[in-house]
Amino acid sequence: MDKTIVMTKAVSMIKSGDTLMVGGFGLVGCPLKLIKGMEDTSLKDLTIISNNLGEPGKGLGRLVLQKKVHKGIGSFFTSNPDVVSAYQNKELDIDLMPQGTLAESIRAGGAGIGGFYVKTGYGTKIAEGEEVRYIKGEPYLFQESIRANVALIKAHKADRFGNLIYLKSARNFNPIMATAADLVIAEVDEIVEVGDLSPEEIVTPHLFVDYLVLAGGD
Amino acid sequence: MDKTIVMTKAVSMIKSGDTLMVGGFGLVGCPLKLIKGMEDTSLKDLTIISNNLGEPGKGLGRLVLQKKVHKGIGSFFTSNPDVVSAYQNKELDIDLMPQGTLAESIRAGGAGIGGFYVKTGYGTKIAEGEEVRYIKGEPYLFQESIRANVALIKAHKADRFGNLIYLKSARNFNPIMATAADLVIAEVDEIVEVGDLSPEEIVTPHLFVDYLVLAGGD
Amino acid sequence: MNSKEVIAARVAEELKDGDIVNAGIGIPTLVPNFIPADLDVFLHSENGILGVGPTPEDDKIDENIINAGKKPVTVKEGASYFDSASSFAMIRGGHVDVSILGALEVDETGQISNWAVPGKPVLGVGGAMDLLEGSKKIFITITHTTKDGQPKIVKQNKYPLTSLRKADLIITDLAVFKVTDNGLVLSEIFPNSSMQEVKEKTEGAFYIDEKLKST
Amino acid sequence: MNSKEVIAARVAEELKDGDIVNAGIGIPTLVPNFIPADLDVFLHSENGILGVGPTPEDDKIDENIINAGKKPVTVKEGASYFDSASSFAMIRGGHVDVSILGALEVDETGQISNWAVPGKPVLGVGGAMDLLEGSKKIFITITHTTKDGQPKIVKQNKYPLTSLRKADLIITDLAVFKVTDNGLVLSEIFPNSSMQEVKEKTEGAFYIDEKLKST
Repeated sequence: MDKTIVMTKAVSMIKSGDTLMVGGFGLVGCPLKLIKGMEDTSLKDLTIISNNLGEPGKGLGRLVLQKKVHKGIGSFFTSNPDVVSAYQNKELDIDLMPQGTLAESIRAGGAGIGGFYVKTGYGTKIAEGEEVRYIKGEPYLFQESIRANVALIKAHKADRFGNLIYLKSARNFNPIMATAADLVIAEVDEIVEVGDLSPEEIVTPHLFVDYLVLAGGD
Repeated sequence: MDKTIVMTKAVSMIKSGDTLMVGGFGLVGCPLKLIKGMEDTSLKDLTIISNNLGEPGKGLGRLVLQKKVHKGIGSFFTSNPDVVSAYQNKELDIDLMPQGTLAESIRAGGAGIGGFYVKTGYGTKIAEGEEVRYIKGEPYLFQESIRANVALIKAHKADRFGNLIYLKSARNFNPIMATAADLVIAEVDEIVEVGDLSPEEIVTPHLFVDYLVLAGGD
Repeated sequence: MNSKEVIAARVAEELKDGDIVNAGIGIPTLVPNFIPADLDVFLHSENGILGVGPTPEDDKIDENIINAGKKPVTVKEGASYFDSASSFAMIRGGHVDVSILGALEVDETGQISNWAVPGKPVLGVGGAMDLLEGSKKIFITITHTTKDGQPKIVKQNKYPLTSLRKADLIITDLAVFKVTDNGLVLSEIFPNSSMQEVKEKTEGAFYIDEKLKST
Repeated sequence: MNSKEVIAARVAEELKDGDIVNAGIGIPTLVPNFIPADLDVFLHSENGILGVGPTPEDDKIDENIINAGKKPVTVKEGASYFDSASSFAMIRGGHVDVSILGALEVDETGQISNWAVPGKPVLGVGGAMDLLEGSKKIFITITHTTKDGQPKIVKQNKYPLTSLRKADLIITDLAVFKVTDNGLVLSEIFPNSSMQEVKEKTEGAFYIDEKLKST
């Protein structure tokens, strides 16, 4: 079993209208090769679940400029002025979540949890219209779990089964997104032999990963 | 900062009436030295949250025989006949949960999640009287998160800050229990220098751990 | 092969390259012995292993590597260890392709009971409910009758259900049943048995596959 | 020291050996520079680091080690990396001792606003709400007034609240306020300021600590 494919094949599995999870915190840990592969294609109407939508002209920011993104679901879009403009021009919908609630709802989506309760945001503007429940006397907000059609993630090393390890703070949203999509494609710096990754250090076991694309490959 | 203490000091921090989480799957990954330290003390009326309650005359099974355990919360107690007898003699209360729901409710307790919804058990006898909610058209059961006064866990190596790594399948419930108690005491095989554990391989970061006890020490 | 091995060997035929498989205690533990060597089939154990290998020789036992039945096992190259919450996240989240489970009873709709016996204290549920709820496919392995000859495939279960989720395939020492929306379909009779024996020893109603009728 | 450094130095005095500290963007990023070397204080960054070290020299930047402000940082011995769900589990679960945050405004009950400005599109919330909700203690660092001289400690916030949770301590370039159940208590005036200045530049009501009255 070898899950390695070329980038063009990976991109061909994404369809217009899909909801995509894209790993990374800013550009760190972001699958930049896969994103580049989506540029200048006919893909459109994408919903992107990602902490940010890249930076001006970089990463997911390029897909926003190409008007491929219909909606962004994430926690912090202010750092990319192109996203702010697209939102103001009504070219882009935005669904804003506290970063911890975003992360937890992705984990829940991958873990068969239908929804959960957090205190974060209770009593603030983002809780308007949201369901409140008291648990052990404290107020919590309900949050449904989220899933995507495709997760595009970035890892450091993989073996050909698809076991993954990450590099430093580039780990961020990648391991949880790997669990929460129908199709999971991991862009990796290096593919090593099965057995080279220690069973104790593997962060994402291979059952979560469908395909591997080499960041420096075709 | 050095979190290492002797076993007797660790045990002195546990009080009668406390709710304890105890790591392990059967005896594997179970903090046997800390349990041994609790034997023949005046401790009583303990509520134990653990997947099992040891084996006959072994691990938590000894505390059951000494009638120190008022209630067991876990998923599989059938393998210890002493637990079955104590339950039938009404010396021991039992709260039974599916293993995944047990694990998730502990993780939730450590993660600031008030409660969550799982499908597991819906429509079965264990769901009688439980709250059902439909999410995206599917039925789920509500489960509150759980926490404890004290977590007694077993890890393989620690550094003196309290960073932990585990050994093979002895990991099991230990990393999640480390997050979900007011006081966390880790029994470890070895204490290494700070810096000896790679930042990528640390499974339990030190902020979760209050004290360390050497499995082979005083 | 004894009757348990017949069952295990037949289940193994259903597995495909790349499958993630959780095999419960009892007959299911025998299944890995019959998986062809050229297939990459990965065994998941709910106490926190993906990539379980064969049972070790007595002098090679590592006490820190056990399966969900608390028996010593080994791990294969490419295996990984994880905590219990992560392990059940895999199961509930739909990341396990097949769970192979034993059962006390299966009813004629394919619902199973395998965790509690009425009148006896119920002190164990373990991972069975999670596996039934979350796995993509459920294969049930049972001897066709109990030790005292009572059918295990029944009209209605006497024992409490493990889940409303139905099995996909039931494999006994006599026959194979597919579970469909309309009920059980007998799809295969083993050479050591006959249509008459299967009919006699099965209480629950079942259809007979067209192919089987013509033979 | 400039006024931001005055604030950062004063916050650092509040930290204790072993503290787990999350320091937000702006003034809070300066705090680590003032932590005494003999204290083990561990900096948590919500993108997945415990044990953040100083900013690297330009030629030593590792692009894969950034803080939550997306600035390059280093890690100290004993540091660890983890995913975003684990990181916010630490925050919401009460495992962070202190969060040091900036604010647009603080009201006289100690509630803060630091994420949204009315009339402008609100496109970022980040980790601020989680940190406010989950940290054991909240220290707010602000310049006492805005650039155009308006008080930041106000009767009632114009901007949307970040949480109903109140801060524990407010440290400005002029003074320190403790937040109590009865409201703000002015506990310290810096040498560069005076009671009169603090009174003039603070809109929200506050009590004056007994010790300060007697000096």
